[in-house]
Amino acid sequence: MNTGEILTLKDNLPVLIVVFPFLFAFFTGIFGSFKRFICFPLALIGVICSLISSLFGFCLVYNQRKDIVYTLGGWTRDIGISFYLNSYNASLLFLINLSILFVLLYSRRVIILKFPDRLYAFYSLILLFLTGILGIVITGDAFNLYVFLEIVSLSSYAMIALNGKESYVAALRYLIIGTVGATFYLLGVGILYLKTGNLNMSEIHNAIISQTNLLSIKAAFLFITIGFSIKFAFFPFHSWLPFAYSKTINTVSAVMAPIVTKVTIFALIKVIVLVFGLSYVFSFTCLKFLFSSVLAPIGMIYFSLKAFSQKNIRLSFCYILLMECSLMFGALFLNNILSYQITMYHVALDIIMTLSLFLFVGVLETYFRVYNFSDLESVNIFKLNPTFCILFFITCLSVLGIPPTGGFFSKFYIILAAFTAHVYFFPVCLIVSSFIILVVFLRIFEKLYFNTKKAIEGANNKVPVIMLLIFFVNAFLILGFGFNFNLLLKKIISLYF
Amino acid sequence: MKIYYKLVAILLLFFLISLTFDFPVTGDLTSPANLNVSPYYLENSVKQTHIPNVVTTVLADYRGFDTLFETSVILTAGIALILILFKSKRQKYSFSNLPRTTKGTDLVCQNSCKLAMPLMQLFALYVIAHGHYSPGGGFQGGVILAASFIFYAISFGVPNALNRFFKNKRQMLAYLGVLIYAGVGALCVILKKKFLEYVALKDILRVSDEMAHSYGVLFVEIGVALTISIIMFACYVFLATGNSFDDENL
Amino acid sequence: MLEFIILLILVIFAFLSLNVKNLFTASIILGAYSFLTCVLLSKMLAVDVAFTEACVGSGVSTVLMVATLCKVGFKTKD
Amino acid sequence: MDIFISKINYVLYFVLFTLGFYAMMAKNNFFKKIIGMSIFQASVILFYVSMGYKKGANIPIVPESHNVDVNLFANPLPHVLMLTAIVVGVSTLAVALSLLQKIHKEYRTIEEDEVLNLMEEE
Repeated sequence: MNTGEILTLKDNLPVLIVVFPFLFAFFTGIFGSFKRFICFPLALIGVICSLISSLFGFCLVYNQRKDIVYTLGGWTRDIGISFYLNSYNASLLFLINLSILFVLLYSRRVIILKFPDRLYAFYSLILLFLTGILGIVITGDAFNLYVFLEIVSLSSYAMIALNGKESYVAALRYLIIGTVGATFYLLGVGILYLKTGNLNMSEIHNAIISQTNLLSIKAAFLFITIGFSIKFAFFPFHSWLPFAYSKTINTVSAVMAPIVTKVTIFALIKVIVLVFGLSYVFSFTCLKFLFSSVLAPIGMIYFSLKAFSQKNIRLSFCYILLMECSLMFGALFLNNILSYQITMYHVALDIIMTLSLFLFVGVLETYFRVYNFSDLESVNIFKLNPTFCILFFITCLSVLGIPPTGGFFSKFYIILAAFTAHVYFFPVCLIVSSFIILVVFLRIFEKLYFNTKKAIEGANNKVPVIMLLIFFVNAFLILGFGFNFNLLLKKIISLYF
Repeated sequence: MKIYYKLVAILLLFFLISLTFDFPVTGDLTSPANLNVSPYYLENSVKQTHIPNVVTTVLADYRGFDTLFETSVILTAGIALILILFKSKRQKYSFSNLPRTTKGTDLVCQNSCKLAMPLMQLFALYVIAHGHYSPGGGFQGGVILAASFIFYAISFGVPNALNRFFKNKRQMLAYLGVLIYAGVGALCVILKKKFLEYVALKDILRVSDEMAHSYGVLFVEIGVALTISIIMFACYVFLATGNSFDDENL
Repeated sequence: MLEFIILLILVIFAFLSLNVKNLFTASIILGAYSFLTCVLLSKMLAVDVAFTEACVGSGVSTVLMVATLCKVGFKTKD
Repeated sequence: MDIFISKINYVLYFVLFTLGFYAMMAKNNFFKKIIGMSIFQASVILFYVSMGYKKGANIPIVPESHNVDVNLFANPLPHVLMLTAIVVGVSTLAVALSLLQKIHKEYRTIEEDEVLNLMEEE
């Protein structure tokens, strides 16, 4: 049966990362309904505990140089459910916790004003959402990934439907399309279980090696890829994302935009690497042609043109997010090891970039009442808080891919990987869409920095210090990603293969 | 527009049918699904946990983490309903001054409810308790318990039902159910074992290893039944009345 | 042989439930669809799943659907 | 041809799967989409449970005996997975129905094209 040895808290680390926000979701739910002011501190403690344990997990794995396989309930890997923690997983967990912490800090005043009576429900929903996201990143079991996927999508349907009339329609459309995606993934796992008999990802891999040329294994891979591409809004199935993220309150879009799409792409990478194995996926040349040299380039051009033609700032940032998704998905199917490593690097970097983009929109909407590009002229933001605008400038550099920031390295190496894979339409579209995004940012910079209006020394024209701190940490991380790119690539990501 | 969907649906159907040639025939004993992991469950479940019903063992013990998060999916649905169908305090009518029993509105329904409800609740408790020996367990028992509350709400009106069942402590109990489940798991971590490893309860309950597993599964089933019954009843109340009764929050 | 007949009736119920014009009839046919699923599941030795499908599938979800239909109305265009 | 006959139940599960998928995508009424969603999920439940069936076996309740003949009891694992899928289906249904009620309260209709036209007017 299971070993009887005594486990210290250090050995139980992977499960603590997931259980801390889970338990604090109940504490906010129970105590929050009596005392309103206690909701925010409890939620904050839950996220900080998870942050610390994920940092501690990263140091543990990084020093020991080997991955942790944590089996729940003390059963062996193929009988029970197991968690799989390696250095890249832990860094992704740390970044997700950090971004949820920043959004909680940003949204404290906004949420209390907007939901005075149902504050406890909102915070316990955000913590359940965080638990689902952490579970998707860390779990090593195929069906357990589906359960976590359902928790994430159910809480995101509820969070989207908070902003009045149009958000209900957006949430219902997202629910219908999200259920289709999740059930396709369920069908793929069912076919894999039918052919192999076990549910653990690496156990399925050992069973699949002998029968890879079967049509049903290819079909399972196709269903899982289609299911995930529906969930993270790849080009043909993207209609719900801009509709959903622009209709909600800016806190919810700041919570979901940086995390849901990136984690779904990471789940696809994990399934490809752990379940099917890279050599098997590389044999699919037709997918390489379909995804990375037809759908992804068209998607990038289409999304950047849509981003350019929007009046609302948040809607154009949604389209920039969609362009990043099609960039990552296209780079994923270039079928060489370098493109996988760069996509994983870009997934981690993109969490911070999208977070600071949507926090910038949130700050504009709450503190300056600026919703469209044309409103930017009415308020002179740069005069009163120059540091805030400079920190945002660094994020824009990274989105465009200007050298010092991390964005440059990921785009440069993706183009390199595309050339080695003899795909030429994809890098050309990448460069063209980057220039179109440059024009979008120039419109913002022109109104943000070279504004001649007189600044009114009002109380609400100053961005609070906490936001400056958040943007400072974001900029620091983006530059950090840029400067020690080789360290990240060699030490953290390469451990995965 | 519909033509594209018809085309995609037919294409998907043909692709799926072409898949069935690889699948083993339903019911043959040598299919991979019946040879790999499930024999371990069938052989060792009774030896390790003293629970004849293997489905309950796999549900709450071998893959217990799945069920923990599946119960929190139900809890998320409950919280989602609170957030979506929200009405501010002044839009709600307070139901404390409503007449206690709506006399004579639907005689048949009320009398049959008076007869059926105690039996339904007794059966629900039986199903929860006997999850180890007969098919049933936390989910089915919880839903039957919620069905008896809904039956009462249909026949006697929602305000009476709200007044009668856990007046404003409902949302606390819903969280409490899943907290029992996660608490048992966390207790095993505190007792220096892995998460949800029920062997750790051995020295608290002072029972043998196998019985510790059996009691752990029983606690977990009670937690699941509590949450599911409260949330299913709350779903009905929310959807039927649109959250227009001044009750605490669930 | 019995399974095959029940499956055919299941497909007919699904097709009927989607194309009938009155939403109330559609949700009742969906309740019958869940009940037949429960019968099929119990024939395939999945007694726990059949129990849950009977309680949750044809029981609670039909009640929830009819509860919303009372507020939303029974008419539908397509 | 007899291979096809022996696997007819998979074919019918996939017919239900496609029927639900088509209804969710193409039906104009939101309630019909929700009905299509529950048909869609019920077909996946049937597909999973058909994997665990053993001919001539019994329900997976094992008596207290030392050596247990595996072929006498059905495979319990798909049953556990499908308990989760059923409960997930119901919770998605409850959230979808609550959204449907709110849409009806705001726009007085649950037809998708009418709702989208009303949204464009604002």
